[in-house]
Amino acid sequence: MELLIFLILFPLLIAGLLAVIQAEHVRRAVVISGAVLVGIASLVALAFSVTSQAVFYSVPVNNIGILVFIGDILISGYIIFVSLKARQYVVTGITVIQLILLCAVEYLALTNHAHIPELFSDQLSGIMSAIIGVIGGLICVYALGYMREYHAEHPDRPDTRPRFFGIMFLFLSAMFGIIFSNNLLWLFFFWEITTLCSYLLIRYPNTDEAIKNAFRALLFNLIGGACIPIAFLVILLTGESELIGLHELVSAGPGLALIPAGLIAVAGLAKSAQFPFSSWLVGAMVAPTPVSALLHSSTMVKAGVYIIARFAPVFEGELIGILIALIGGITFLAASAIAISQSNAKKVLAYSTIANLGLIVACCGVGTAEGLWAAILLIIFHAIAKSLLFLSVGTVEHQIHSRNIEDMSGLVTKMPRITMMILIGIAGMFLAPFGMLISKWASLHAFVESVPPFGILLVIIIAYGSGITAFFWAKWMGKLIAVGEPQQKDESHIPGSEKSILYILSALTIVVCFGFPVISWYLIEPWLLTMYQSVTELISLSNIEIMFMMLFLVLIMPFSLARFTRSATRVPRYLCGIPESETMVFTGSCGIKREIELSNYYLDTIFCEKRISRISVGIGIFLIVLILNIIIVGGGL
Amino acid sequence: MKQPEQKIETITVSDLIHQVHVYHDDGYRLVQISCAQEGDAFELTYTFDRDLILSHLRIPADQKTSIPSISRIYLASFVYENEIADLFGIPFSGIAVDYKGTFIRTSVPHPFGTPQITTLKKKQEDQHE
Amino acid sequence: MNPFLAAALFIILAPVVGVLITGLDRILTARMQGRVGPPVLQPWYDIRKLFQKKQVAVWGAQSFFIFCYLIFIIFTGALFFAGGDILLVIFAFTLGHVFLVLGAYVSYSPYAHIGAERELIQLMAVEPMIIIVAIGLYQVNDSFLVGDMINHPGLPILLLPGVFLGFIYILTFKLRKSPFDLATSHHAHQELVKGSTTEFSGFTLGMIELAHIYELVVMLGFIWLFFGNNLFLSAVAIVVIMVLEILVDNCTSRVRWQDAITSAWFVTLVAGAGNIFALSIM
Amino acid sequence: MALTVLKNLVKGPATIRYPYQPAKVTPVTRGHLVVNINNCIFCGLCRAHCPADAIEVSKPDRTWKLHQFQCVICGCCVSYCPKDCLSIEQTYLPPSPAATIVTVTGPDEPEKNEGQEEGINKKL
Amino acid sequence: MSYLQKSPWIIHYDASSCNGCDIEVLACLTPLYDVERFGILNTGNPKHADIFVITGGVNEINREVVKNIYEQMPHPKVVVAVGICACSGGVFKECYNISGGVATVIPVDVYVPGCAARPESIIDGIVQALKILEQKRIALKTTVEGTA
Amino acid sequence: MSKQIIVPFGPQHPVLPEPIHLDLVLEDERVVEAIPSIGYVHRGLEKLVEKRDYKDYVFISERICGICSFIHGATYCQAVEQVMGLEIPRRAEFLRAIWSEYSRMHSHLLWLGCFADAMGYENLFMNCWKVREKILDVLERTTGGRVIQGVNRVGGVSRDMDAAEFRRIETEIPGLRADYTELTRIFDEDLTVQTRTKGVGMLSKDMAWELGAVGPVIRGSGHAVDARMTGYGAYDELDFKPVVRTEGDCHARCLVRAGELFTSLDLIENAIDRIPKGDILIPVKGNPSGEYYAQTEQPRGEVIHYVKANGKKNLVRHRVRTPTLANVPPLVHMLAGCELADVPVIVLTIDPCIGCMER
Ligand code: NFV
Ligand code: SF4
Ligand code: SF4
Ligand code: SF4
Repeated sequence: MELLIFLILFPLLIAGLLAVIQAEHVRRAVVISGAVLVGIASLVALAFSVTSQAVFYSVPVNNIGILVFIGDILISGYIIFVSLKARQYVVTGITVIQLILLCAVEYLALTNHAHIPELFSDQLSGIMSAIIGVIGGLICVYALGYMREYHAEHPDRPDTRPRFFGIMFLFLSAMFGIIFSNNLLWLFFFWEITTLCSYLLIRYPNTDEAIKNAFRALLFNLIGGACIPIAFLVILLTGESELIGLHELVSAGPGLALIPAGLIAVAGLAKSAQFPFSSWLVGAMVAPTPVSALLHSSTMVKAGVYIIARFAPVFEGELIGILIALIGGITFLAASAIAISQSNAKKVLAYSTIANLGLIVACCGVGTAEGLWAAILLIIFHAIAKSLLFLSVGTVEHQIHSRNIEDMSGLVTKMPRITMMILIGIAGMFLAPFGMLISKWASLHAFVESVPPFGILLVIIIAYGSGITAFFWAKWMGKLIAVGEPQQKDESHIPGSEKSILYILSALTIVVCFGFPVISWYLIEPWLLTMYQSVTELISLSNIEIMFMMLFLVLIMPFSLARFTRSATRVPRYLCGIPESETMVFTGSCGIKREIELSNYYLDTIFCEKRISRISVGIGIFLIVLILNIIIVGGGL
Repeated sequence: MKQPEQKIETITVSDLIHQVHVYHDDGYRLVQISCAQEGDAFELTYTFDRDLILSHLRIPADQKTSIPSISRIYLASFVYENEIADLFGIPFSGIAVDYKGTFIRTSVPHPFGTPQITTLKKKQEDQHE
Repeated sequence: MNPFLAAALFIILAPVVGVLITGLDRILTARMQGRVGPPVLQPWYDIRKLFQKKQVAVWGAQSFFIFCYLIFIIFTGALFFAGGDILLVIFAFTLGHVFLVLGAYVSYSPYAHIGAERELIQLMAVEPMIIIVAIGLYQVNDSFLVGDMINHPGLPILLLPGVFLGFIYILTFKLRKSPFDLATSHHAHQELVKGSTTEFSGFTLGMIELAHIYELVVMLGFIWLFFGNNLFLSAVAIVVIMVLEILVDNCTSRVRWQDAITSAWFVTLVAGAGNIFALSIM
Repeated sequence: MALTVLKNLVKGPATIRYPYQPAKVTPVTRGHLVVNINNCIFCGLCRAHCPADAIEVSKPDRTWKLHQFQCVICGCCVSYCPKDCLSIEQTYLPPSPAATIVTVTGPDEPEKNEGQEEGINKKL
Repeated sequence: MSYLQKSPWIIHYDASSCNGCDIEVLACLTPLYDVERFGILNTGNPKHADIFVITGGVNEINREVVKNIYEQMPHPKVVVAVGICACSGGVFKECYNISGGVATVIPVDVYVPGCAARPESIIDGIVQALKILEQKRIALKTTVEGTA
Repeated sequence: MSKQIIVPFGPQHPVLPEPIHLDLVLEDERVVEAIPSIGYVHRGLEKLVEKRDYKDYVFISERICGICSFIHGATYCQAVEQVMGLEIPRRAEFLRAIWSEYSRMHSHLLWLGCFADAMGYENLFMNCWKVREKILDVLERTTGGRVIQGVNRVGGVSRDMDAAEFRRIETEIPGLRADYTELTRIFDEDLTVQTRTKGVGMLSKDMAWELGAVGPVIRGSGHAVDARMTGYGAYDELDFKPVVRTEGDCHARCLVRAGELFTSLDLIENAIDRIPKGDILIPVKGNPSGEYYAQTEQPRGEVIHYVKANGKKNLVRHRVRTPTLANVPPLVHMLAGCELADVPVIVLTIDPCIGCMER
């Protein structure tokens, strides 16, 4: 399967190219053509995965394992270097530990050499690759226009765009690496690259805050990452060296795989920003918006849930799985609750990402076929809708010069198209016929039947969480469409590339909503069938019909809008009888002219960010320690 | 039933703040400030109460010199002072909550401060359209 | 019954039933206050009158969202009575409500805005319990289909007493009755004037009233599910609970939203969640 | 509270079903002002003391005019009338789409008093 | 029979009255008079109301308020002026701040006399207003059809 | 970016029976700033003294407010009588006291109802107003007017009550007392009422004094300030004890008013027992000259009628300092930091009567 190699190496090539190209229009051409090629290739990979069973592929290069090892050392070396320079000694320490562990692993692996195919691809890889390729590519293209404006707005920050785009593509390359790796050592290598890339991207603005947050991201991901070499040690020490292959490990069943899987899942938890690790993702918001979009929708965090999803069958019915699911559940609830108290659009998106990942982790943690089905759908829907939201918020940010939701009031008159797309994105995140809700429906179905009392616990968590999510999304929607005074329509400043990317993503959101049964039939269910021997009917035809009915209703409704806007006579809004002296202004007490200002509720007395995160970090640490304990005890036994 | 005579102590404007302080420190409650017009002159009366006995302080006033507000001593005085400022046109200085003439908005400025009621009444011509 | 027939019957009959129930509700309320009260068909007159008024609005889009609200509430009800998946019913219900809230937001008017926020708080307060009702019913019936639930031979309420209690608790929110009529109420005397419906008038307001009536029928339909196929008992329960709600409406003042949401969540947790948790262990 | 509510329910409504049942009136209720024009000497005292300026009296025309929608039925004029020809009746004036003014023309010679009903001119 | 007449919703505003008439308007809602018998509801919101029950003589700053409320009411609508103050200004007619009757600001359809107007009169007034409401509706319909 | 909501509250607001305006600045629903603005009922009637005969002016002073109209009339008369040095018949003073107490009860019941309504307790509103109708019946029966009584005259009152009437009143009192007990119980014990009123709108004892609160507001904060204790009119012969509570929150103020309903009944019984026989009105000759501050207790607290005359039939100045005006500063103080839902409760808790306040 040379396609896999292509997908890994081609972005690398582009990355190298971009790093040296200085001229803007050349960069533009390279980025666009690179993104298009990567996108097409990833779709081809998807198409292949539909028809075929899992394919395995050994790289026909000798001693490539050593190369990977050297790569690991280089990465660690770089991290040690920067962390020492920035006096982040904790980071240094963990990297050193990791390095030592890795050397031990390498020593064992060399002495106990097993030949396994390094790369493989199945339906899940296909889906993931399509997400990375298409959405990642779109984000890269979007970044072209965005970064230009970004530097125009921040002349004080160093313009290192060549490096920026280089890292973006490097990131994509590493992501492809993760999803196509069968050899876990390879996977770890790519894993570390993504950690490093995210660090570099987050510190891009080069402000103090950015650097601080970048190191936080590095630290948390390294802590998680350190679990992976331990897992390798466990695998190798038990003596089954071919289990270092992902596919082999998973099919070995819970007996052998549970402990390594648990350890790797902890790394996944860190990467997917679950409590107690979540704060890095929120901190990552300092980076330019395309970076956030990339980290949040298709890469980085998705690597975390991808790896947990991979091991999901191992977790079915196991205590570790349940604990992981609980971490996910708690994260879902707490992050949603915190999102209520945020007015910064990107922070809301960040917390909602964390929350959704929590849901995915919870689905994976219970490990049933149904749960996994829901998880994969969630991954798909989330990637598309979130990237749409991030990118459109980025666009809005450049037009209104604020990320604050309060400032987006009445956006619908100023930028109707962009607002429409944000609305589609938001609807995609929580409203009924759209993506996430289908998945929520599925996850409820999944939880209610799994591992008796705990499944219900998760159901209860979702029950509360879904109310909370509705609150913060709906209030945002409300803000967008609340029109105080119609503003001049003005969308002309938006770069065409940005606009077209947004169109594509909104179209994708809707297409995927319509197309999810197809995805389910042709991709997810076959994959599940290989993982679980029998798979019951996951969603009945009648329910799909109902969802389609709703979708149609929602989509045709706007056509009646014109009728309503025509038929009514305008009257001033009700201000207790006080006339508006001009639109939105009334004369209040003391003769002061007051402008009507209506902000949303943030309920921060109840949903206080600090308190909730403190509590849930506490619970998270407790659960993680519990998991590690079980692993140690289990390993010792 | 005949009630006892009410004594009113007349003081100068400059004594006002001091005297009010004395009342305040003696634990009096501010009951009201009233204003009345005598020819061209105005008089302000501050009424205090302790143990159900009213005491009155009176100062002369006119529409030009501003009277120091006692709202730093008795916050509640701001309502009376604003009212008098609006109805009589007597300026006050340093009102804690100054409405600047919007406390009671009237159709004629300072209706009580003008000798004659100016009835700005239009005849009820076009009642119904 | 044929699901399409059932849905059609719902669409036609629900207003009739709903109007009668609200009419009786208003009379009973009046009697509890020592008044005579309006004629039974008063809600019907009100709606018809609203449809006769001239249309005014701050922005025309308001009515559009309310139209969506009405459509989705009807859709919800139709889905419910056609025996569909109860989770989908709930989600459609939520969708409908979000449209109502959006409609209230559009006008950018202070009272409507606060009403909308309160409406969302209410949504947040009741959502957990409603989902738990669905889960509880699933545990008993082993199916998410309303169609299966109404054929349950036993009395699910016996297994779901806590869920039932919790549901009745949040029913007060849903029926917009005191003490939880936070966002809008049938009486004008509240701090939000008319809350989320402040900026609606005429036809639009008529649609809201109609939607409320549909909603009432759906909510009462939920009570039915607790009694399986025992039609008689469920009818009795619906009457009893309605009277109870009216009594509570008349015996309480409106509470603050903080109290409303915390109490709703607490009841949900203790009665609802506790109940289904216990069931899952059993 | 529940008790009170139920008591109300049992006791039945306290409502006077007004248009179908007669309104409450007491013998001293102040409803509206009437004049016995036969005794009136058009002295104008009632006009002078009316706080609402509702009365107009013209001695030369021998008219006594009452702006019915301006009279606050205080009874002040009644106590001033030297001839006791004013009195207050218990019934209320009906609402009307326009303000009414009652003009009563006194008889040149003592004569039958019917002016009241006929004298109602609709203003506007 | 029009449904308008069966479900008149009122809005009440106190435009500088002495309260005497206001409390009588409120008293109409209470058990003893209970105007809900006629389907009358006090909406408190001009956008929902059909009948504007206004008391008091409308002072300077209330003029704008009254106009604003009247404007926000959807057609067809009627105005009922309750109390002598609202009819003509009554005892306050000569006050500098009173414009003298509601009719100086918005067109009035029914005057209810009395100081304070008794609840019974108010009920009578509203019942009279209903007829006018119905006429207005018909007039409105014909003009709309005429223009269409 | 501030997360503020700016809401105009009033003048036309269904929870306010009368027009007053507040600029509310909210964060979520917490009030961070509340500035009142008044003037929506300002008619300028004090200016009418310059046009009307001081005797006819009684009818205008009654119409300062339709709720506390009787006491306004009585206080005005009292002020003029003091200026003129008139000794009015004792029976008239007793009658004034009886009617004053009736009008107090009617005002308090009205308030209790509106207060219940502000909390969204419709049924209680209805119940209070149902009881209130009984008081109005008595007032109408004895004076001829439900809300504007019109019996005060300079020099006495214009209507008497006969023994039969007194007996009738006495037989009605136990029924009223039972009604009051029932209402008081609800206001005192109902759980939802408690959550809405307890601890809401705190006004400490010192603050109440400092801000010049009067009436139930100050009595709810622990000061026994009640003009009836000065023994004006017939009150020196009646056994009057003020109702005082110390909590200083809305609940306390509510219970003070509820308690005063009973006091009023006691006073009425008292007065009926002790009323002397005699005239009710003395003829008044001449014009007043001088000035006087008449202080009486209105339902909402102490009212001051200031009368200044210079021997003409028109007075020079009449000024009314109404309790509501005095209670505005405490109101502003209480509103700071409350919840939006509490705004109506707190605003009503001072029993604002804008008609009085602005005249
Ligand atoms: N009580 C009383 Fe008044 C007086 N004086 C007060 O503010 O009600 Ni209208
Ligand atoms: S009753 Fe009063 S208002 Fe009417 S005419 Fe006589 S004095 Fe004037
Ligand atoms: S006071 Fe009597 S007699 Fe004189 S004009 Fe008036 S009604 Fe006639
Ligand atoms: S008509 Fe009389 S009772 Fe009514 S508001 Fe005017 S003065 Fe008051």
